[in-house]
Amino acid sequence: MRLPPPDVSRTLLGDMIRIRVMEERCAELYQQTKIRGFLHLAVGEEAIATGVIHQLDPDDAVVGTYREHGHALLKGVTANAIMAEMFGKAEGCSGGRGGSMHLFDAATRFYGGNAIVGGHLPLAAGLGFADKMLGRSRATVCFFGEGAMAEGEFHETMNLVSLWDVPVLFCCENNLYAMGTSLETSEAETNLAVKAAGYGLPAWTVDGMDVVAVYDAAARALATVRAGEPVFLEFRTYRFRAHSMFDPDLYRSREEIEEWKTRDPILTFGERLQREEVLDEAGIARLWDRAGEEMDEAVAFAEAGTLEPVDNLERHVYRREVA
Amino acid sequence: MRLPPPDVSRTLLGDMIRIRVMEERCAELYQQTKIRGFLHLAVGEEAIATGVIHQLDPDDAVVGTYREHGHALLKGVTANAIMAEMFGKAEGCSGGRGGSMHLFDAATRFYGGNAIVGGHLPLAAGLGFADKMLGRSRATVCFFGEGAMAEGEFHETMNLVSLWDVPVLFCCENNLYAMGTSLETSEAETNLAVKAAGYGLPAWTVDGMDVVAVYDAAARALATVRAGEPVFLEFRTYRFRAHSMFDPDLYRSREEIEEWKTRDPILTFGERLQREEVLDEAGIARLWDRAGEEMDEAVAFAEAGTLEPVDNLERHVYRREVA
Amino acid sequence: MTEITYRDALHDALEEALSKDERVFIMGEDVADYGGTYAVTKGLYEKFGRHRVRNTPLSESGFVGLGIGAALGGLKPIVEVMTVNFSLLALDQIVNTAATFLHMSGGQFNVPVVIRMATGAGRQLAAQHSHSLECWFAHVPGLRVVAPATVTDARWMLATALDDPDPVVMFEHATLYPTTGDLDDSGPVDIDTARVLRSGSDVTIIGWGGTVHKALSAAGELQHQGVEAEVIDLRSLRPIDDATIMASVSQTNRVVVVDEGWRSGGLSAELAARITEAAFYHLDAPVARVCSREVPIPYAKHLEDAALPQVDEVVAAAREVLGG
Amino acid sequence: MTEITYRDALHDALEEALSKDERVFIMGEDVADYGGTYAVTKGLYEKFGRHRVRNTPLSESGFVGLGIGAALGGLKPIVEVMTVNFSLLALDQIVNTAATFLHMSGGQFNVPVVIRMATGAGRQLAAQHSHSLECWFAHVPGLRVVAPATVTDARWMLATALDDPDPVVMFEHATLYPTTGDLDDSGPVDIDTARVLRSGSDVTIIGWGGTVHKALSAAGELQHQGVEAEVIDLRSLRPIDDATIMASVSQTNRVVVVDEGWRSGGLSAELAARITEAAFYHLDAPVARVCSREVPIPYAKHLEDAALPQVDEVVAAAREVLGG
Ligand SMILES: Cc1ncc(C[n+]2csc(CCOP(=O)(O)OP(=O)(O)O)c2C)c(N)n1
Ligand SMILES: Cc1ncc(C[n+]2csc(CCOP(=O)(O)OP(=O)(O)O)c2C)c(N)n1
Ligand SMILES: [Mg+2]
Ligand SMILES: [Mg+2]
Repeated sequence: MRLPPPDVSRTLLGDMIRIRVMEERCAELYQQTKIRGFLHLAVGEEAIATGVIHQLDPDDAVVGTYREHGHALLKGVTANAIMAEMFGKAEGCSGGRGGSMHLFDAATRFYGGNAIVGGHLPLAAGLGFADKMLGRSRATVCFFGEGAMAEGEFHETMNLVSLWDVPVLFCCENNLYAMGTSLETSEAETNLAVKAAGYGLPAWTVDGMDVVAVYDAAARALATVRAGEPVFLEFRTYRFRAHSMFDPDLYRSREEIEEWKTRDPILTFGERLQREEVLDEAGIARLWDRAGEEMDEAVAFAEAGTLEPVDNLERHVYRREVA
Repeated sequence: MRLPPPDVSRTLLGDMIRIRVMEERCAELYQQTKIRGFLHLAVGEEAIATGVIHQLDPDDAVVGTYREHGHALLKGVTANAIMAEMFGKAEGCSGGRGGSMHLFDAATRFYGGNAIVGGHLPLAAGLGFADKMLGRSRATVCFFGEGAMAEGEFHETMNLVSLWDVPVLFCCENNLYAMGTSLETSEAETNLAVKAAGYGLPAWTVDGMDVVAVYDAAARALATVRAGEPVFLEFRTYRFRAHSMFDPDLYRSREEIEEWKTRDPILTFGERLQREEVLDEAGIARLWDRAGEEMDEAVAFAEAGTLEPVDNLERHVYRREVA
Repeated sequence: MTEITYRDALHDALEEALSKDERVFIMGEDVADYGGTYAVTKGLYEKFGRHRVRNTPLSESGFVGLGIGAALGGLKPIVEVMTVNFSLLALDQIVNTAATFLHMSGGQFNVPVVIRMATGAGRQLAAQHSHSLECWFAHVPGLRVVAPATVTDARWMLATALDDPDPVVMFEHATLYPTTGDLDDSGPVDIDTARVLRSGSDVTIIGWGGTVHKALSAAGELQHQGVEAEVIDLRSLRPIDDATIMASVSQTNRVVVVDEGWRSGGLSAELAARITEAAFYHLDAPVARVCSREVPIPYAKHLEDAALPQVDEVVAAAREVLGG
Repeated sequence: MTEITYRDALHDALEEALSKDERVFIMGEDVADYGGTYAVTKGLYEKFGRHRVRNTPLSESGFVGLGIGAALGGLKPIVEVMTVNFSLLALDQIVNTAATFLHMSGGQFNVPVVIRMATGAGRQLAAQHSHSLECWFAHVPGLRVVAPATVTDARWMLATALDDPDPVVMFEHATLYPTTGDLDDSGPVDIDTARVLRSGSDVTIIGWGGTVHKALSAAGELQHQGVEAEVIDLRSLRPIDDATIMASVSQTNRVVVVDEGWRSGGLSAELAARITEAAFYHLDAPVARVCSREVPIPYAKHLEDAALPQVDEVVAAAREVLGG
C-alpha cells in the first residue's frame, strides 16, 4: 500500500510512539503503585487506534473498551487528563472516578472506557442511530476485542445496525486472545469478517500491524459509514504484553510472542519511513523524545493533581439532584 | 418425497389431527374461560412436531416453547394430563402450576413449555452436553420460533454447541411472524438456515407444511445428532390462528392467510394418502372421530380434576426444604 | 375531571410526547402497527411513522442499549420493554451503562432515556411472566424508578420523565391497563414525591403500582370497621419520598406496606427499615408487610390468588398493627 | 487447624469435588489452563483434563444456561461466572429458568447446579466491576444463596452445595482470595445456618462475605472500648437463619448490620425488617445499617474507601445503638 503524504506518515508514526511511550510509562507507574485497579495495555496494537482515528473528524464519536488509552489520546484527550485520571485525581478526564478502564471526554466525543465486554456495542449503535435520526452525517466508531463477538450483545447489535442502516464503524481488534482464551477455542467461526458479513454488512479483514493498511481501510469504511451504512473491520493484531497487570501470561509461547514482535507496527513503519526517506533515524528519535517529554509532563501534571474532596462523593449520581 | 410405510403414514396423519382437534378444543375452552392465562395455538404448524417427534425414541428429550401442546402430546404426555394442566388442576402434567405455557413431564422427558423467547436454547444445549459427557447417544430436540433467532441466547448457544460438538437438534418453526413482527423487519438475514450455518453446523430449510418432508429431514438430522453433532433445521410454516388469544391478528392480510391455508398439512397429507390409496375418506373421518373422542375424554378428565390445596402453595420451591 | 382508562392515559402521554418534541421516538417489540401488547401505542405508528414508532427484533439487551446510546446522542428515546420479565435480559445495559455513565465520566455524560415496562402478576401467566422486580431497579443509584398507579400519573409522569436528564424506569402494572379512573388534567406532575390518596389518622397503608388499589379497597373496608386508614401511593420508588411517609407515620404511628414483590429482600423491607429508623420511638407496632408469598407465581387461579397480596390480608395486617 | 488461604481452600474443595464424582465438571471463562482470574482453579485443568475443566467463550447467558441444562441432564456442573458484575448477563437464565423449573413443573425437575462468582469492591475497579448484588439473588424463591466468609466455609460449603438438589449461588468476596485463616478440617458444613463467630452480650453485629471481617475488626475495637459485641456470619443469604439471629438479638437487644451493598433496598433492609418484626418489643434501638453509599463505586482510592462500609463506621454505629 502506498504511503500517505509525508506529514501524515510522520504523524501516524509519532502517534503510535506517543501511545507506546504513554503505556510503557503506565506499566512503570503501576509497579510504583501510582496507578491502581485494572490496567490493560495495548502495546503492539497501536496501529489500529492510530490508523482509524486519524480518519476521524472532531465531531465523530469513539466508543472504546477498557484497553482504550491510545484511543483516548488520539481522539484528543490530553495525556495530562488521561494520566491524572489513572492517578485518581480530580483533574483526570473522568474526575478520578473512572480510572484506566473508564476514560471519558465530552469535548472530544470520547464515550469511554467501557468494561463489560460487548456491553458498549449497543451504545455505539445508539449514538449512530441518533445521528441518523437527526440527519447528521458524523460517524461513530466502536472498538472491541474479538472476545466480544461471542457475546449476545454482538449478535443483537449487528442485526439491529444492519436492519436499520445505522452508521457505525465496528472495529474488532483481534489480538487472538481474550485473556487466556484463544480465538479457536472460543469461536466456531474464526474468520471474523465472514462472521460479521453474515449480518449483511460490509466486512473485511485488515492487517492491524500495518498502520497504512489500517489508515486506508478506515478511509474506505468511513466513506460507507458517512453515507449511512454500518461497516465491520477485523484488524489482526497482537498484544505484546499480558492481558492486564494481574495476568502472568503463561498461555502463549515465547516463540509466538517473539514472532509477533518482529511485526511491531512502530518498528516496521519506522523502517519503512526510513526506507522511503520520509524520516531519518534522528527524526524518529525526535518523535520518541517528544513523546517522552509529553508523558513526563503528563506524569508531573498527574502527580500535582488534587483529590476530589470526599464530601463530593455522591456527586454525579444524578444530574438532577432531588432535595 | 416417498411416503413412509402405510402404518407410519396413517399415524402421522392421525397425530396431526389429534393436535388440531386438541387445539381447536382449547380455543373453545378459552372462550368458555375454562382455560386462562396465555394460550398460543399451533394450528397449521402440526406437521413439524409430528414429523420430528415421530423420529424420536422414548428417552430422547424435547424442549419446547409456550406453543408446545402438540409437542407434549406426541412426546407421550397424555391429552388428559395436558388438558388438566390447562384447567389448572392438580392432575395436570405440571400439577396445575404451569398452565398452557409450561407443560412438563419427566416420564417422557418433556422439558417444557418455556416462555422466555430464546431462553430455553442454552438449556437444550445443556441436556445434550450432559448426554455427551456421560457417553449416552440419546438426542435432545429444541423447538423455537424464528423470532428467537434475534436474541443473544441464540448466538451464544449456537457457538457453544458448534465449538463443543453438542448433540442437539435445533428446530426453528419459522411461521414468518413473531407476534405481529414479520421476519423481514426483524432479521437482517432472512435465510435462517444460512444464518445458522454461519456457526459451522449443518443447517438446511425444510417445507414445514409437508409432514413427509419433515419426517425425512428429521431422520437425516437425527442421524448426525446421534453421532454427536448439532444440526439446525428451519421449517417454513404458518400459524392459521392469531399469536395468542389476546391477539386481534390485524397485521396479516386475509389473502396471505387463505393462501397458506390451502397448504394445510392435514388437508394436503390427507389428500395424498387418499390419492396413494393408503386411506380412504372414511378412514380419515375415523381419525377425526377418534381424536374427538380422545379430547372429549381429556376435557371430562380435566373437568373432574381437583384443585391443589392452597396449603400446598409453597411446595416445589425447593426439593430440599429447610426446616 | 374526565374518566379515562389507564391505557388511554399512557397513550395520550406518548402521543403528546411525540407531537411536542421531534427528538422523541418509541422503540420496542410490536409497538408499531401492532400497537403494543397492551395496545398502549395503538395508532401512533400510523400518525408518526415507522421511524419514530419502531418495532424491534426480539433483542432486549440490544435495543435497550441502543436506546441508551441514542439518549447520549441527543435523542429522547422511550424504550418499551414488553414486561419486566424480559428486562432481565437488558439489566446489564440498564445497570452497568445507563446507571453508571454519569458517575464514571465524572459528570460529563447523562443518559436521558425513559424505559417503560409492564410488571406484576394476576393474570394467570405463571412463573416466568409474573415478576414484580421493581425492588431490583430501586436498589440502583443512578436510576430513577417510578410506578404510575393512577390515570393521572399514567397521563402526566411521562412528560416529566422525558424532561429528566437521568434514566427513568417506569413500571406499569399489567392489571391496570383496562382500568378507569378520574383524570386530573391540570398537567405535569413531579416524579419524586409520594402522594396521600386518602387521609386517615389510625394507620398508614403504603402501596405502589398495582397494590395502591388494594390499599384503597382495604381502607374502604377498614372504614366500615371504624378504622381510618391513610393511603400513600409511593409513586417514586427511587428516590423514596421520606418526608411524605414520615409526616403520615408521625400521625398514625402504625404502618402496613403492601408489596406485590416477594417478601424477603423486597422493597417492603426497605420501607419498613427506613420507617423504623426514623420513627422507632413513635411506632406502636412493627411495620407490617403484606407481600407475595415466596413462590414462583403458579398458574392455577386459586394458587395465584393465594400467592399475591389480597385486600383481606391488608385489612388483617392493619387490624394487627392496631392491636388486633 | 491449619492455616490456608481462602483461594486454596476453594481450590481444594473443587479438586475434591472433581475427584469424588465423575459427574462434576467446572465451566467458566479462563478456568482451564489460565487457572481462573483469581487463580482458584489453578492446576485442575492439568489434573482433570479439558472436558471437566472447561473454558467457555464470553457468553455468560449461554454457558450459565448450558450449566442449568446439564444439571437437568444428570451432571453436577460448577459454573464460574467470573464476577457478579457479569452475572447480570445471565440473570434471565438463573431467575427464569433455574429458580422456576421445579415449581413450574409441579415438582418434577430440580436443577442441581452450583454457580460461583466473585463479588464486591475494594480493589479500585470502579463502577462496572464493583457490584455487591447478593441481595438480588437472595430475593428469588427457588435459589439458595451462600457467601463463604471464612476459609472453613470456602473449603467445605461447595460439597454441600453440590449435594443439594436445588440451584445454589455462591458469592466469594474478591478481596478474600489472598487472605488466610485457620481451617477447621472436620469436614462438610451445612449451607443453611448462620454462625456466631464471636460471642458478646452488648450488641449483635451481622455481616456476610467481605463484611464479616470488618465486623470482627469492629468487635475487637469495641472490646477495647469496653463493649462486648457478638458477631454473626450470615453464611446463607437465602434462606436466612432467623433462629440464630433472633437468639443473639434476644440477648443483646441491639443490632448493627454491615452490608457492602447499597443501602436502599439492600439485604440489610431485609435483616432490619425481619429482626424488627420478631423483636420489636425487645429492641433498645432501631437496627443500624452500615452500608455502601449510594453511588456507583468510584475508582480513586479515597473515594472508594469513603463509599464502602468501614470498620470505624461499624464501631460508631454500635456505639450509637448502645446509646452513644
Ligand atoms: C461480560 C464480561 N465478561 C467477562 C469480563 C472479564 N474480561 C475482561 S477483558 C476479558 C477478555 C476480553 O477479550 P477481548 O474481547 O478479545 O479483548 P482484549 O482484552 O483481548 O482486548 C474478559 C474475559 C468482562 N469484563 N465482561
Ligand atoms: C425474551 C422475551 N421477549 C418477549 C417475549 C414476548 N413474546 C412472547 S412470544 C413472542 C413472539 C415470538 O415469536 P417466535 O419466536 O417467532 O415464535 P412464535 O410465537 O411465532 O411461535 C414474544 C415477542 C417473551 N416471551 N420473551
Ligand atoms: Mg482479544
Ligand atoms: Mg414466529
